[in-house]
Amino acid sequence: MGLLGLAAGFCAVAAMAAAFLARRARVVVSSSLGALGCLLAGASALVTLITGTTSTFYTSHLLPGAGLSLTLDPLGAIFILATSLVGVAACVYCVSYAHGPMASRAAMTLFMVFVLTLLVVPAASNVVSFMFVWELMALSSLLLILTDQSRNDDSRSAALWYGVMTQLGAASILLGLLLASRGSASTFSAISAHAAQLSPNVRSFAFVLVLLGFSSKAGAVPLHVWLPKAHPAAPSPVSALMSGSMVAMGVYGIIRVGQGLLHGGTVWWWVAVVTLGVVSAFYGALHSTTSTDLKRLLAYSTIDIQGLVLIGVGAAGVLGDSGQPFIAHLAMMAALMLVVAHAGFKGALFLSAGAVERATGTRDLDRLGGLIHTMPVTAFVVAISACSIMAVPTLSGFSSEWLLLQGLLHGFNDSSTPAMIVMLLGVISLALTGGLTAVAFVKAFGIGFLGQPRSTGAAQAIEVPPTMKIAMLWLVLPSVVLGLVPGEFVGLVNRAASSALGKTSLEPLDHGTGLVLAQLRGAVQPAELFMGVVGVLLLVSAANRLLEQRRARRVDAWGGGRDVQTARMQYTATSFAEPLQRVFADVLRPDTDVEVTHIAESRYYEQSLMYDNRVNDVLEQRGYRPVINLVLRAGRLAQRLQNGSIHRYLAFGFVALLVILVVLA
Amino acid sequence: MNTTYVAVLELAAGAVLVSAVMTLWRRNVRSIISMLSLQGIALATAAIVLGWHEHDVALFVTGGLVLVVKGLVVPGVLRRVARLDPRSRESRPLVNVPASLVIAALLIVLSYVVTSRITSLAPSDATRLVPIGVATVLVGYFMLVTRRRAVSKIVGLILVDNGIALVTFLLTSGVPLIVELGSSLDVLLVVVVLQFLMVSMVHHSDTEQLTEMKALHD
Amino acid sequence: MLILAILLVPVAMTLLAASVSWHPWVGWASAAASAAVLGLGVALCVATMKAPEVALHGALRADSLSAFMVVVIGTVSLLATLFTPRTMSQEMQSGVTSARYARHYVVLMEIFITCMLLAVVSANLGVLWVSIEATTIATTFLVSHRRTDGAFEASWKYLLLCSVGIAVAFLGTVLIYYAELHVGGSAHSSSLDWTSVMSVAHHLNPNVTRLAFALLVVGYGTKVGLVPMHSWLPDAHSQSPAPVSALMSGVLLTVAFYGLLRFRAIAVAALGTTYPRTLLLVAGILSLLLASAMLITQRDLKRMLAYSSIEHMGLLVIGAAVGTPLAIAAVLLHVLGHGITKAVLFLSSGEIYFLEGTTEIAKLSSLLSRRPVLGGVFGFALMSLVAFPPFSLFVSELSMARAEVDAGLWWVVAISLGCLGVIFASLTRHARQMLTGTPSGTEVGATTARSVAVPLIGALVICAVLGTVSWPLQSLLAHAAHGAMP
Amino acid sequence: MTSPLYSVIVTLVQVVLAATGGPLLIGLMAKVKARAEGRVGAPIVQPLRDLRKLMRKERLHARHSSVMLPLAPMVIFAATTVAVGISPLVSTRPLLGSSADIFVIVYLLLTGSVAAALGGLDAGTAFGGMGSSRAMTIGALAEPALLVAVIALSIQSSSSNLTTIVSATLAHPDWVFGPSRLLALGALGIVVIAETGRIPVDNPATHLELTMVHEAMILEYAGPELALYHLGEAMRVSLLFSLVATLFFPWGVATGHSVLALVVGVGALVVKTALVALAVALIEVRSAKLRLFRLPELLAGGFVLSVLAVVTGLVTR
Repeated sequence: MGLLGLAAGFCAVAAMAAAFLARRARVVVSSSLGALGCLLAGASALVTLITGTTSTFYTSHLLPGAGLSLTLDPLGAIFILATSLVGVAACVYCVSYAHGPMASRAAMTLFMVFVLTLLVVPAASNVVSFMFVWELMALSSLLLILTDQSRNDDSRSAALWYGVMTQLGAASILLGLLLASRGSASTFSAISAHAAQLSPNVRSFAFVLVLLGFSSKAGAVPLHVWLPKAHPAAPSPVSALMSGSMVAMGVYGIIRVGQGLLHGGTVWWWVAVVTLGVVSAFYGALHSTTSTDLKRLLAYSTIDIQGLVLIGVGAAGVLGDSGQPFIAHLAMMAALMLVVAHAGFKGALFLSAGAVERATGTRDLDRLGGLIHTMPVTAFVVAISACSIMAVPTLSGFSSEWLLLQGLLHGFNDSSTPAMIVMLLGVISLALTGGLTAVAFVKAFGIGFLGQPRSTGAAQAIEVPPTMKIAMLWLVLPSVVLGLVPGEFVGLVNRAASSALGKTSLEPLDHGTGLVLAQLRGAVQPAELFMGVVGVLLLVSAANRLLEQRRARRVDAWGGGRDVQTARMQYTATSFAEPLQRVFADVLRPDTDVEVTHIAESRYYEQSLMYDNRVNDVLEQRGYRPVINLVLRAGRLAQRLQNGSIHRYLAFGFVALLVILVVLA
Repeated sequence: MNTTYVAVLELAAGAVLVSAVMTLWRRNVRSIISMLSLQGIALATAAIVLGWHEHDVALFVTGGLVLVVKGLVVPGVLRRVARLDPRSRESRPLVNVPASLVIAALLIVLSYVVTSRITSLAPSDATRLVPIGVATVLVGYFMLVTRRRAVSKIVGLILVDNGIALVTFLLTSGVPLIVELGSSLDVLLVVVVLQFLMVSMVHHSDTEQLTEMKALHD
Repeated sequence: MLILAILLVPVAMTLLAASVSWHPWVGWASAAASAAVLGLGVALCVATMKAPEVALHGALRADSLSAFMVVVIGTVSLLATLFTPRTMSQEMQSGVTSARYARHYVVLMEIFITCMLLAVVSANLGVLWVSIEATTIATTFLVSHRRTDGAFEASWKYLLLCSVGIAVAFLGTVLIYYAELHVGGSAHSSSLDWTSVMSVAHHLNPNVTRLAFALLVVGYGTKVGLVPMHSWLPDAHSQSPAPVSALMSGVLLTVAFYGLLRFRAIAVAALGTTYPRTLLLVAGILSLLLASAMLITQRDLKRMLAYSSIEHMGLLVIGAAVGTPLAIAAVLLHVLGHGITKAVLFLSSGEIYFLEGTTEIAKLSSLLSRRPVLGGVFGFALMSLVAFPPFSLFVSELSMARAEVDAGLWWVVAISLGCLGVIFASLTRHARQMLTGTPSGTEVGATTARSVAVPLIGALVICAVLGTVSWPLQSLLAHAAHGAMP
Repeated sequence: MTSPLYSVIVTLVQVVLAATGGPLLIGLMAKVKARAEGRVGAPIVQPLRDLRKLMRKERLHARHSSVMLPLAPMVIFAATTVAVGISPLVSTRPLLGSSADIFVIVYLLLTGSVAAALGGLDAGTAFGGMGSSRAMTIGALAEPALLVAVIALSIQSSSSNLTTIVSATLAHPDWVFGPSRLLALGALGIVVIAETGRIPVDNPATHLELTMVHEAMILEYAGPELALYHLGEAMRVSLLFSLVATLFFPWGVATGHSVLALVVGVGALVVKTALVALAVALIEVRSAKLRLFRLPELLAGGFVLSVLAVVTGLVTR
């Protein structure tokens, strides 16, 4: 706790520094202080995870009404760990990245506040403290989205969507928490102790409310609409934090309230969570395959991965409820591991997207290409992280998805119907999203970094400065380490899962370097696999050396008989995804316009042809727009009430008086 | 003597209500103001009679005050205002006169029903008449709502105030003097300010748009 | 003694302003007077923590609740009067005002402040009524200060609607007096004194009290701006000069609310909680609903702020309806937070009006890039208004919601949160229009006068401190809340 | 024989078998197809000869290609080799047998596909992109069927470890002809055809622009890299065929440490895999290539089969 306090202090000082220092010093000083703060927070989280202790801090002098109450337990610690991983990178990245609006006083201050709140949210342990930091987190990220509004109108609209969704979510969470804390003190421990006395209906209602709010933050479909708008609009370090850390806070909330405060409740809660997860995973994966904006693709992929996390959390809930604590534990561990892994690779990817944007001036994959030659480090980071997200073995994505698959597979041992349905749904969506994710990230890397540059911006790209490289490479670390020796972290994740589920004695995984299921048959030793693969690779290259000493000769690519090969002939991101878009046209509902201009002389010859293909979020178009229009119409109707006539105004009061008199009479 | 007191009190209270209803009936703003003056005098009478009966000097003084303010000054001010408005007729009220009278009758019934529970706390000759006061309030409010002319609105406001004053006298023989003074002064001030506003508006915006002010709306 | 001093300061200032012709130092003097009131108010808070203060043989009486209200009035009026010199010079510059009307303005402002102070420190419920009615008259002139068609129309509506409303409140007061006279079936002496009424409140005739409280809610509710008696509010707030709007929205409404709070205690003692709660809940929820509906497609900045005031009054009334000590403490904190925030918003909107020449939302844009400080202040104040932390409205709204849920009124919280959601969406949409975007021309960020920036930023900082640090206010609020309990 | 040494030998045997048997399998299928169509066809060892020929050729890289181009075949080869090495094809005791998780195999194969697709995109040509796009689309659609079918297999033995599944199947022969297994076999059959790029999903012999999938991706490869690519693909084919054979008909897989069992295992594997290849070749002969946009129907069919396999597996458990 002390360490975390120190970390928070560092971040607060960083915010102060950002607010009061001059422009040049501001960025460097506040970023490095922020990075230090994140490192300290990470250390405190690690200590907590290693020792498994819980420490608390309370003062009544802050936060009128309830006092500031913080509790650092392993569950919170693992989320703090994820945040600190991304936080360090984002802060270091900022040193060179921040220029223009991002380097402004307000933006840097808000950025530091954002980091601070992200670190504190998982530790807040009464309703007021939690909502306070939660809302502060929302506010700072909301304003950060607006940082770079000079470029286009997107960020303004994104901020509005984000703001409204997050506030409605917060309202829902607040009501849920208040219902749960009814009749007890507002500290989480009191709520937890008191929860059994609440009627089941109240508990369920509270959970549903909380779930609505948190799943919106976690980007669960259909409450995700803000996410693909907000992530691209924010500056890259912010989007890295939003995607890697803030979105995970939604999951944290669901676990904390559902498991910690309300003790698991009933099966259908978790069936609902899994359903949200399944829908999100599929919808997110599908949209990420068709997105051509690099950050939008990453945003949808965030929805996808959070969906998988929710499946893990939900499966844990279902299994825990039906008497399979051991496997529930496994599923929870998988979900938590995936959270940390996601923080790593998605943070790295967002930072790389920022690097690409900085170097080329665009995020549109259709205008990128060939960056592997000019930006090798960035390409390396993207390659590793993309492989990790695709669950290529011996990377972190694989370790966590393997755990999740094991959890689901052994979940079939449970013969209750909801459990079976949940496991089946989970497996199916994992299977469906696996392939789609691969398409999305092959596209992102293959179109963006391989081939020839598709625009002058991409052709003239230069690699980013060293601090940004360091930041991105730092985030490759979790992907590699968690992938190669996941067993080393089993103990930590296990403690977090124990504190999440309230069961301390279960250890579903053996200690070691690999993942070995205890009591169940199943194991994977990524380090050994990796050595095998590397061994073969070394053998092959050695054989290559033996076979031929000369370097490969460069020749023109085969152009199907044409002499000239131009960059425009390459497949674009849009065309790459076109087959899948066609296959899933019923879900995606793409908008396609073809506009043909004929030459004046003859209708049979075309002068130009415009092909416009957009994939809009169909849920936004068909689900949200009508509601928004309804509200606007209600607003216009209401305006007729105040038409300026004093007769009418007087009549309002008169009628009110008469109604009261009649009621009283 | 007691019967005389009751008779006079009833007469005065009745006059208050009748004049209120008459304001609804009349269209000419001048005669409406005359009704108002009559009502002020009736109200003062009621106060003085009550004060005399209860041997309450404060009420006696209040009665005198009411006579001056509501019987003379306020109508006088209003007459001046009405002169600003050449077409001083309530020609097209929002609710027409017959309907207004019917509604007034309903309001009177309502006030009887509502006040019955109140007067039962301390039944007396005076409190018996409280419904009349409440009815005056409601009729005044109704006038305020349905009459278009600015002067009529002010008259409506004063009717409400007179009704309340009548209730005050009948129920409690008047609230503490300072409050009573304050409230009378307030009414006077309100009327004066309203008159000032009307004058300003008429001078300011030439077009005489007092009846339909709809510039400010959503 | 303190109470008298508090009243004498603005009275003296009134006389001073009336006796000299306009000069900016008169404005500064009036700011100093407000500061003095604030200081004395703080002293009064400290003094009343032990026992209520009494002056003029019991005619004036201040408990913690009154003292707290004095502090609120002092704070907001300090903010508002700090802008007097600037507003007057701007208006004279643009020919809206002459020195004569500037003098009127200061005098009326001081009368206005005096009346509000009197309302909260008077022991007598009748005097409370008289002084609130007097504020109406004073502010009528302030609303019409600009002497435009709109200003006259607004003040006409304001005066008419409020007078009739407040008249109804007088009827209610009279009924309370009547009930007090006849406690226990026999007549005894009565004074309309708040403490004496409270001492017999349990024995008041329920029928009379029921009707009286209803009339009081309608009456004072008009002044508070509760739906459906709210109609004067958007007009008056949008037409008056910015400092006047700030004072009206920031404290005038809550002074009337203070009256309701006092009467609620009486009603609860006489009738139990259900009846007053129902009545207040209906008014509060109606206010919230209407405010949220009206904000959706609002076109004018100041009207937007006015409707937001209706919203916040709705929240206060709902909090009062719950009436637990926690709720009342939160309500009081909300009164202060809302007062400061709304003052900042109105004052900066006045500045915006002066600089941009309009308060129409559609015609304002990219304020943040063109006037970073002013736009930033406005933006943050809006964030405070929609109850984002660290501003105090967050904590107070949250505590109110907690109290409401604890009282079993979770459905009320649900409705209010829904309305707040709509309001948030509307306000951010309007804010997006006004604040963000890129300037069309080659305008560079204009600096904002220090005399504008410093008080406003200071006020926001205070608001943030109030929302994060509980030390100075917590016990005072608890004590004051106790004063508003039956 | 000591256990670690035995495991090393098993793995080596399997890798060598796949490396030589893979191309032979391709040759065999070509031969069968030729014979069925009434042609003589190339000798079965032709693919091996092709490899030898390619090995001697010069290395050529397209102008805009990057390190990805030579890396892709290496990754495909390495991933497939590891997958072959750890799977219990000949014996239940290969190296890293505990990691021979069915999901590991699936994701190793996925790694190969990803590498292939990236290799196709690297040169920046229209054909490469087209091939990658189509291959990834087919892969994305086949993946669900594959994973779910694999899970259907794992449910019965409560483990996704291949060795466990094989041993458990040996212990419960009745599982083999259970409805769940048969449905899973159907699903896996479709997936294997899709993953190995056979008709009706892809025609390995075509170079027609409109229909190429796999061939479009490797257009820019030449010389030793193409050889390695072909070798990796061939091993992939042999791995998939022999996995199907082993999982659905595990008899013959050595469970002990004896050399004899190992020899029997090798023999059984060769026969079983050849039979699978025969079956695939016959299917190829009997069917026409589907249009790309008809493929989802086929693969969805496979997916449904696999889900049914899971459900029946759960119901009949």
